[in-house]
This record gives sequence, structure tokens and C-alpha cells, in this order.
Amino acid sequence: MATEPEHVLSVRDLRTEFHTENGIFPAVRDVSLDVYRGRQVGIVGESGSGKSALALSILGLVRPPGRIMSGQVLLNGRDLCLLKETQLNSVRGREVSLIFQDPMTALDPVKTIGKQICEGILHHNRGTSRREARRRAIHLLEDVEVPAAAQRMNSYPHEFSGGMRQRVMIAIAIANEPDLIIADEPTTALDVTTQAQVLDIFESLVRSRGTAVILITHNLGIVAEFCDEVRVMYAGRIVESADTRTLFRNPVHPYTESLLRSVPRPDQAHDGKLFSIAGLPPSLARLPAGCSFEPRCIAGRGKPLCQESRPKTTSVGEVHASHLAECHFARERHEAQS
Amino acid sequence: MLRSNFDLSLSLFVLLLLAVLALLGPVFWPVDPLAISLRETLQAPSLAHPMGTDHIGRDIFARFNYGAKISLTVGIVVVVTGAVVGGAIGLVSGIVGGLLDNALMRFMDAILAFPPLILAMAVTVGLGGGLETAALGIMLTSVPYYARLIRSDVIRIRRLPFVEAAVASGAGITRIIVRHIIPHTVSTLLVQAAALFGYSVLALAALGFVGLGTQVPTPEWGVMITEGLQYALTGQWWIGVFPGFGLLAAVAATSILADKARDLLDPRGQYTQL
Amino acid sequence: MTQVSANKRHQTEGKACEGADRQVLLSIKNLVKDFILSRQGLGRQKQVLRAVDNVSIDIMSGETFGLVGESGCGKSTIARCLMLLERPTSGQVVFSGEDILALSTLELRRVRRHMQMVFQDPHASLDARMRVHDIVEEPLVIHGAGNRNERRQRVAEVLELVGIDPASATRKPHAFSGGQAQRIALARALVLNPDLLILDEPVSALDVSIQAQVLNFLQDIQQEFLLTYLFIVHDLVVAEYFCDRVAVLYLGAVAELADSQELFRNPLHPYTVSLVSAVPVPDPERPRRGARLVLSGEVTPVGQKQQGCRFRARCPLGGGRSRCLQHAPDLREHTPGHWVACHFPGELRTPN
Amino acid sequence: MVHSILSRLSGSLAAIIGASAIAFLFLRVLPGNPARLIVGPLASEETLHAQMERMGLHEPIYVQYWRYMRDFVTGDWGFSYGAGQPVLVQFQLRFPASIELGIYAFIFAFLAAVVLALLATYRHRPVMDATVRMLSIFGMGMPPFWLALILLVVFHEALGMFPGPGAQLSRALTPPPEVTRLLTIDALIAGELRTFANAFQHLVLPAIALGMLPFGYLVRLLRANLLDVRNEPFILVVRSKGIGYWAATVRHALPNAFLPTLTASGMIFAQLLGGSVLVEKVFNWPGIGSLVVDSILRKDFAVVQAFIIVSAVLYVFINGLVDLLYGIIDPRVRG
Repeated sequence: MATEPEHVLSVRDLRTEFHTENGIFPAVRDVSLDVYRGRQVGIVGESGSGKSALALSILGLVRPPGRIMSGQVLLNGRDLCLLKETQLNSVRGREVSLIFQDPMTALDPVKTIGKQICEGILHHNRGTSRREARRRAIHLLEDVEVPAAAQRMNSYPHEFSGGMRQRVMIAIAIANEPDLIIADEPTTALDVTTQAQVLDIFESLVRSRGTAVILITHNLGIVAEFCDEVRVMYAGRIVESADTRTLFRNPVHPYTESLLRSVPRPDQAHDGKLFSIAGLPPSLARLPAGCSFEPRCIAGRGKPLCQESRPKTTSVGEVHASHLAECHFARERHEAQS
Repeated sequence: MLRSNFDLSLSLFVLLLLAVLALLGPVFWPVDPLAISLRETLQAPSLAHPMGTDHIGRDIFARFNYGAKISLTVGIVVVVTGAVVGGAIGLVSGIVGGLLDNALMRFMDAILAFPPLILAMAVTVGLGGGLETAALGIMLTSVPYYARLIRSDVIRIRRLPFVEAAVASGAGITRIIVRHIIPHTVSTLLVQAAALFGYSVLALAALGFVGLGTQVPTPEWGVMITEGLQYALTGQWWIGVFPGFGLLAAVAATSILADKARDLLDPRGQYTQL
Repeated sequence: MTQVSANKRHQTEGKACEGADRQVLLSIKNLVKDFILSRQGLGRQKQVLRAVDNVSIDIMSGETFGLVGESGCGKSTIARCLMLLERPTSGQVVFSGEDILALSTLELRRVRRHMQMVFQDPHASLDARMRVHDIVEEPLVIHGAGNRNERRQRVAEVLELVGIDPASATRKPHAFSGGQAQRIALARALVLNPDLLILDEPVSALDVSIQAQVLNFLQDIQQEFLLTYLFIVHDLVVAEYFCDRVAVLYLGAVAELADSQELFRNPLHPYTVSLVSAVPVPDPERPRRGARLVLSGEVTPVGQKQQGCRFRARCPLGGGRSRCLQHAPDLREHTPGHWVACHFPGELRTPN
Repeated sequence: MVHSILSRLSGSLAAIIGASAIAFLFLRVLPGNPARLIVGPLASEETLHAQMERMGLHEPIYVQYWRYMRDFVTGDWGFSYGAGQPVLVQFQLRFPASIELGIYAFIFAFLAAVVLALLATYRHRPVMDATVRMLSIFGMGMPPFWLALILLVVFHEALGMFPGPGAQLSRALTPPPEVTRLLTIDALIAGELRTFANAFQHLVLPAIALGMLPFGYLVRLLRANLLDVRNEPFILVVRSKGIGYWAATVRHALPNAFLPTLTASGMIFAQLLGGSVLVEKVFNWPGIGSLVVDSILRKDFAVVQAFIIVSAVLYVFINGLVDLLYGIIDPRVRG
């Protein structure tokens, strides 16, 4: 299972299930995903599509009753699923780190900002003095443009605004210059202008360091502006993957197309209706036998093929496997577009 | 799921068993708990005396059943009156607010400034001892717990969006209280009541133990343990041990019940997603 | 009972509005809301936070009026003041010609029939212990409308209208998804045939596809029942798509107010300009974000009244000019129908 | 800061005054006449009245309360006719034994609760978790005096592992010189390890009996808090930095889980105080608790009254201390 050297992350057939009293919920269903060095990959999908479970699975932080059932998570060529907890602890934070959704609850309320940044630095750099760690932490705070960084080191999270807290989160994530950062809805809780500030800072930091990013979001606008590539998730599967331009211009999977059309756009005509997807996402415990999107699909609803068999991943890209979609009609739909 | 139901049914069974012993004990075990029999002193448990006899030959099983009746009755009475009085104070305090709220809560604070058992002792000493006074003392110490909890619950619920939604659609204060606030405090009240049932039963036994609750020869569990104390070290353990098991079973069962009630009464609990 | 009340338009005073024969349904006049923050500890001075500062807005019957702004700008407080969930510090709220702040409780109940509110979090705004049927019926009971049978019929009708199977109305709200729950909340708001719906972020908690369903539905019923909407939203794209007119709030005051197309295509206030430019657009073909105008700092409510323009500390124009320092700009009509509170309107342009 | 301390102090003072007034009232509405208790049932009406006069019982109740509190503050806690000693002297004699027992009981409750709560929440182990929850329910449901009896029957009577009731120290040993008046500490100070071990042995059973209720309460609270905190995103973030489970738990989860527990420490103190009355009696421990029980039985209410007031003062004091501590530990409250 050698991976090409340019892969930072290569997820193979990863399956994560939650075994609860109410049944088994396969939150991530045999997902494969490649992230190349220095690239920004967006994962979009609605709530419950398995985005966050995928992120935690990659870090090996799924908690019971959740469990990784099968598959590989190759980070820099090493399968994280095979590592012991202690080995994982030297990978987490140094090779891959996490930026969490809600800046209100993502920082320990009773520890100072400085301590929380230094913790990761000291953990991964044995022999670093506290003074040195502190100096580096101040630098990091300056990097994320926290004003008066040195004084703010002794502040507690509740003394920061949402935007400032999210900057601290970024500082923690980049502290050990990881190869990959997983950002789970990093700006969802922020106002538009704050979101713009934070995204700008984040983007310039990761671009200048060549850090690969998995950006999980439901906001298609952020994906369009921030990411090189996009993966669309539905009911635990990646149903379409392509580079950002292709995906937005030629969405092949009916779900992607519906999603794109259901977002109001400022430059669109005002009259008329928004496109809307009928029905609700299926419960993971009771997935349909065929394509999980079939009951809501604009192309395949009611078709026996879609009702009975699960679609395979189909390549529709001109160049090797750059544009994949999991739909029985992927080829036809792609040809109809071009 | 299975295990939680097991907990539930076990504790229900235990409480039911105690209730049966308390109510029907005299029917199927018609032995006078006060009858002295000097020929049968300090006998170990046997078929004739399932829990043995004490130093003057009284049947412990009959006394145990009588003790169950006292403990359960006092527990229920104390909990119901305490919940009604405390709940009412909390409700009024939380809804009216202002000066009345302040006065009521300061009064509750003054009662709370005592360790509960000590206050129950003080009241019982002051009012002259006996079962009724002991129950009154215990009830009094439980009132502030209900009142404060219900008050804060009422204040919290008042600010919830669904209450505001009802206000916005024109609902008057009476409707808000009756239809929206009270139903949501019931679970809090029940859970607190179950917890305080345990406290009441234990406190009554404790008062009996120090000689303030029921007076000898009434077979109250706490008094029975006191009597068993001096014989425990000479080998006649059964006198004091059985009533203790009764207390433990009653209190543990209600506290499991309270936990389960809390889970079941939370409507969100059933639909918790991943 | 089953049809929209015939005397729906019964305003006594009405202002003509730019060629349309529409009348003012709701008039907010100089609305002020102060919150008192008592600080503990040394000195213990009372701090007053002015959440809504002298806001005046006329909402025309039949239109969708949007209130946009970032968190803490006072948009929700305005809604809560209108529904009297908060008592305004001063000002007037005139609904159908009556100042509702001056009404008695009984008269207020009569007026409330005609204005209803929908909240952000659908599940939180529905009583989890009540059955859906009882939730939707409650406003009818409160206002003594119809007998039991008529009420049941009406509830079924409204539930059907919002797309909830009336047969499932015996269930409790948590058996429904977020989108469905918001429809139930809408059914409760619609059951009395109101004239005005105050929608406080009704789609923010919903996923994109569900959001589209709810927005479409809101559009349908607006036409069918001649509803007026006050739509509170932080998502500018939704505001632009959905609203006829929009007011941008900044720290409790209106910064700019205009037709929605005019406001977003030709923003005059520097705050609006930067707000609009900060919105990520789902189109990678659009020129990259070099042109974005990123504001520095964050919205920080100020306790005491500061002199000059409230936006000047974050203003991309600098805000250092003497006029900005000394006088708070009034809301003035710059071009017909386009109001702006800036000393130098239009000086800052949308990039690209 | 100064302001808030002052306001807290005044609040505490008000609570103490309120509590002592309630205690005084209850003990004075008592049907029996305290003067009659002193002069005895056979004394004449005249003697009785003279005694009442001497005790100030003809005065209005608030004057009596004022006088009692004034005497109390100046160190005159009344006279125990049962023991033939001033109440204050008795308290001074018996207080250290109670405090020592209370400290050990608390240490037992706290350590056991922390360890078991950590075990119960480590990984996903339903059996361990259920066991701990059962222990907690039993801890809270057991009458302390009954547990004391069971412990004596099993560990003293049957197994002979620990000494029986009636003493703090074997008679063969001489007590160490008094410094802190806490036996184990004084033994350590004097360097007498054998005395320490013996005194400690005497403490084990009563400390467990007394600590069981607070233990049950604490472990339940800690377990629930740990589960709550563990679900907080910040723990995930800490783990994502590479910090291991135990380091994350000890450094981040525990301090946060302790915060709500701190508020309950007033309750725990109350349990220790109430429990000591019951447990000391069983072990015949020479502390305040057993004195109070004996005084109740002798209707020697001067002692009971003093005990109640001292309890209330201590309780209020502890609660105030906890408030202060909370402000120091939780930066959000500091404001």
C-alpha cells in the first residue's frame, strides 16, 4: 500500500459506525479521499452527512459508541488506524491538527490562552523551555493578528470575542507546523465581517506554509473562495469529487446540482422560486437499498435501476481520475452538459 | 436499554415489596411487634423467627414490617407536604419576583444556613420529640430545597423560546403558568421529591437513633438499629442489621427511580441524535 | 373562520409610498431600548447598553422588510420590542393606526391576533411536552376562536397548508425534523390569519436544501394571504433574495435603508459596502478575493454614548475627518427611497 | 474585590444571626421549662420562680436572645448541668477529636470519589460504570450509624482487623505531647510512628462510616461532570494537539469537573457534621457528636443549643470560603 509521495493524506474505504441503543448508524460509509501536499480540499454536505465523523475518524478521535470498523487512514504513508494510542499522540498536533467549529466551547475555560497554546508546543518538542514555548506562542498570536499578543497570553477564553477565539484556535493548530489541518466549520459561528477576517488570516498562513487543509463546511461560498478541490458528502458517502471550478461549473451528481441551485445567489434574478430538494435526508440506520439519494433525486427518482442497485464511483474527468461521481447516470449527465 | 429496564424493574420491585410488607405484614405474619417473650430472647434467624428475636424476645420480622410502615408513611407524607409547600413558594417567588421573591428567598436562606440534620434535630428538640414533630422538622428542612430549585426552574423556563412564543401569540399569565411552566417543572419536582424521600427516611431513622424521633418501644428502623447496637459486638448482629437493610433498600430504590424518571421525563432524551 | 378576514386592510391613516398604493401597516417611531447592566464589584456603577437607538421604520402592507446586521446590532431586540417581549424604553409602535404601547392588556390581545412571530430555533420555540395539534390550536384557544370542532378543522387545514400531515399531529415536536418543526411553528403563527409576521432568522438553523423549501413556502403564503413580513436575518444573500426593502443596522441604529436591489447593488454606507463584499459567493469564476474589503475589529457595543459617528473606529474611510468625529450622521434620504446615515455616502465603492 | 468580600461577609453575618435566632426560638418554645429541669421536679414553685428570675426567663424573648448571644460571643456558652461543666470547656475538650475524624472522613470520601469517578468514565466500560454508580447509590442510601455497626461487626468483631469502639488510641500507648491536639499529627510531630499507626488504625472504621455518604454524593457528581466535560469540544481540541487521554483528563477535564463539585462542598460539610453526631455515638468517639447525643438524652439543652449555633456558624463560614475559592479557581466568575 505505497502511496505517491505527494499525498499527505490518503483515506481508503474508511467506515465508521455508531452502535447505539436505537441501531447502528454508519456515519462514514467506505469513504476514500486523497489530499495532496499544500492543497485545500473542501468537504460540503448537510448536517448528518458524516462530515464531522469523517474528520474525527481521520484523527482517530471517534468516541464510543462510535468506532472505526474498517479502512485505512494513511498520513504521510503511515496507517493511523494501526498505530497505538501513544504513537497517535505524537502524530496528532504535529502532522495533523484540528480547528473546531464552535470557538465558544473549543477552548478550556479555566486555562489561559497562553497555556493552551504552549501545551501543544511543549508536548511535541521535548526539551523546549517554558520561556521558549511562551516566546513562540506570542509569535503565533502575532501571526494570527491578535493585537497586543504578549498581554493577551494571560487572558482567559471568556475575555475574547468569537473572532479572537477562533484566531487562537488557528494559532494552536499551526503551532507545530503540521502537514494537514482539518478545519470543521471554522467560521460558522462568526459574523460575516469576522468570518472574512479569520478566513483571510487562515488562508495566508496555510498558503505561505504549504499546509494542506480539509475544510468542512456547509457554506458553498466559502468553498468556492477558499478551496482547490471539493468533495460532496451525502448520507455518509462522498458522492462527487472534483476541482472547485469543475464542480461548480459542471456538477454531475444530481445532489450536487440540486445543492448548488438551492442556494440563493446575489447575482441571480429575484423573481421566481428557489430550487429546492424535496424530502429529507435518509436516516443512516435505515438506508434505502439502492442509491441513498434516489427518493429525492431529480434524475433518478422512481427508476428501478436507482431503487435497486447502489451506484459505483464513475470517473467522468477528461484527465485521469480528477472528476468522480457516484451516480448511475454520471456519464450521461456529464455528456449532456458538455 | 435492557440494563436500564432491569434497574427500573428491580427498584420498583423492591419498593413494592416494602409496601406489601408494611401494609399486609400483619395479615400474613400476625405476630405482635410489641409482644415480649422472655423464653425466646436473642434467638438467631430461624423459620419461627425469620429475622430472629431481640433481647426481650420480640419478633424482629414483625417489628421490621411495622418499621417499614412508619418509614414509608413518614417518607411519603414529608415528601408530599414538602413538595407542595416548597413548590408553591418556588413558583410564587419565580413568577412574582421583586420584593416578595427577595423576602421568601432570604427566609429560605436562613433555613439553609443549617446543616439539615442539625436543624431537624433542633426543631424536634424544641417541639418536644415524637414521630409527628420529627416528621415536621424533616419536612421543614426540605422545603428550601424544593423552593430554590423550582424558583430557578421557573425563571429559566420563563425565558425559553416556546414560552415567549406563547406570550407572543397573546397568552395571558395564567395560561403561561398552567399550560407551559408548571408542566415543565413537574419533572424537576419529581426528581427532587424522590431524592428527598431518601433523605426523609434516613433523617427519621437518624432522629430515632439519637433518641429524638419515635420513642421506644415503637419499632422504628432507626430505634431498632440503636437497640441492636449493644448486641452487635456480642454476636447478635441480626437485631440491628435487618432494619438497616430495609433503609438501604428503600433509599437506593427511590434514588434509582429518580434517575430513571429524570431520563424518561426529558422529552428530548428519547430523540437524542448521535 | 376559515378564510382571511375581510376587513384585513383597515388602516385609518396611510401614507402613499413611491407610486404604490400601499399603506403603512407597521410604523416604528424613535424606538429606543436600553439594557441596564449592573456591574458587580468596585464602584458598582450602572452601565446602560443602548441596544436599539432611535430607530424609525415604516413597513408597508404586503411587503417583505428585511432587518440585517451582525450579532449585537439590535435586530432581534427590535423584533422582541414589537412583540412586547421586551418593554421599549421609549418610542412608539403603531400597528394599523394604533399605538400598541399605549394599549391595555385586553386591547393588546386583540391587536396581537394580527401580528405573529416565528423564532429562530424551531424546536426550542415549540413546547416539547405538547402535541403538535395542541401547539397549533393554542392561539385559537387564547383568542376564543370557534368551538372545539371548528378549531380542530382549522388546525388540520393550516397543518395541511404548511405541508404537515394532520394525522401526525398527535405526536410531539421532537418527532419532527428541523424543517418540519419550523413549518409547525409557521402553522401556529398562521392559524389566526395574521396581517404581519415577524420572522426572526427563520431559516438560519436549517440546512441549505431545507432553507430553500421554507423560503419558497413563505413566498407562496405571502401571496395567498396578503401577508406582510418583517424578516430578520444575518445572511445577506438570503436578505437580498427574499426582501423587498432592507435596513442595515449597526450598533442599534439604521445605517442604510433602501430597496433590496438598490441597497446591495449600490450600497452607499461604508459599512454596507464592506458587509456586502465580505459575503463569500458560491462562484469560483468570480475574481478572487483580492478585492475584498475586510473590516478591522469587531462589533463592540459601547456603553456610554460616544461622540461622532458610531462606525468611525472601523470605517474603511478612516473616520478621522472632523465631521465624523463630532457629529453622528442622521439618516437622510440620499436618492428617492434610499436612506443612509453617513456624512460621505457613496464615497466608498464596492470593489470590482 | 474588596467590595465583594465585604458584601459576602455581611451576607454571612446575616445568615448566622438568622440561623442562631431560629435555633434560639425553637429551643425556647420548648414545652418543658428549662428552669424546672435545673431545679428538679420536686422543687417548689418559689424555687422555680427564683431560678427563672436568675435565668432571665421572664424577659421578652428578644432580650433573652440578645443576652444569650452577647454571652455567647464573650465566651459564656452556658453551663451543662448534665456534665457539671461549662459548655465551652466541654467543646474545647472534645472538638479536636471530631475535627480529626472529619478530616480523615473527607480525605477518604474525596480520594475514593476521584479514583472511582475516573475509573467509571475511562473508556466505555458499562460494568465498571454500573458498579461505581451502584456504590454511589449505596453510599447515599446507607444510614451512617448502621454502616458503622456493620463495619464494626465485620472488621472488628469477625475479622479483628481494626480496633473496636471506645478509644482513639490503645491504652498501652501514651498520647503524644499536645501541639495541634490532633492525635495523628501530634504523633508525627513527636516522631512516634507507632503511636501514629495505632491512632490511624482507630480512625479507619469511623472515617469510612462517616465518609461514605459524602463519598456517594461526590462520586455521583464527579462522574456526571466528567462525562459532561468530556463531551465538550475543548477536550477534543486538547486531544487533537496530541495530548494523551490521562493528561487531558487530569489537566483539563478534572479541573472543569471539580467546579460544580465545589458548590456542593457546603452540602458535604453538612453531611460530615450531621454524620458525626451519629457515627461518633456508635464508635463511642470522644468528640462533639457523641456529647450532643448524650446531652439530648439527658435533656441538657445548653449543649445542644451551643452545638447548633456553632454548626450554623461553621456552615456559613465554609460556604463563604467556597464562594471565595470558586472566584479564585474559575476565571469566568472573577469578572
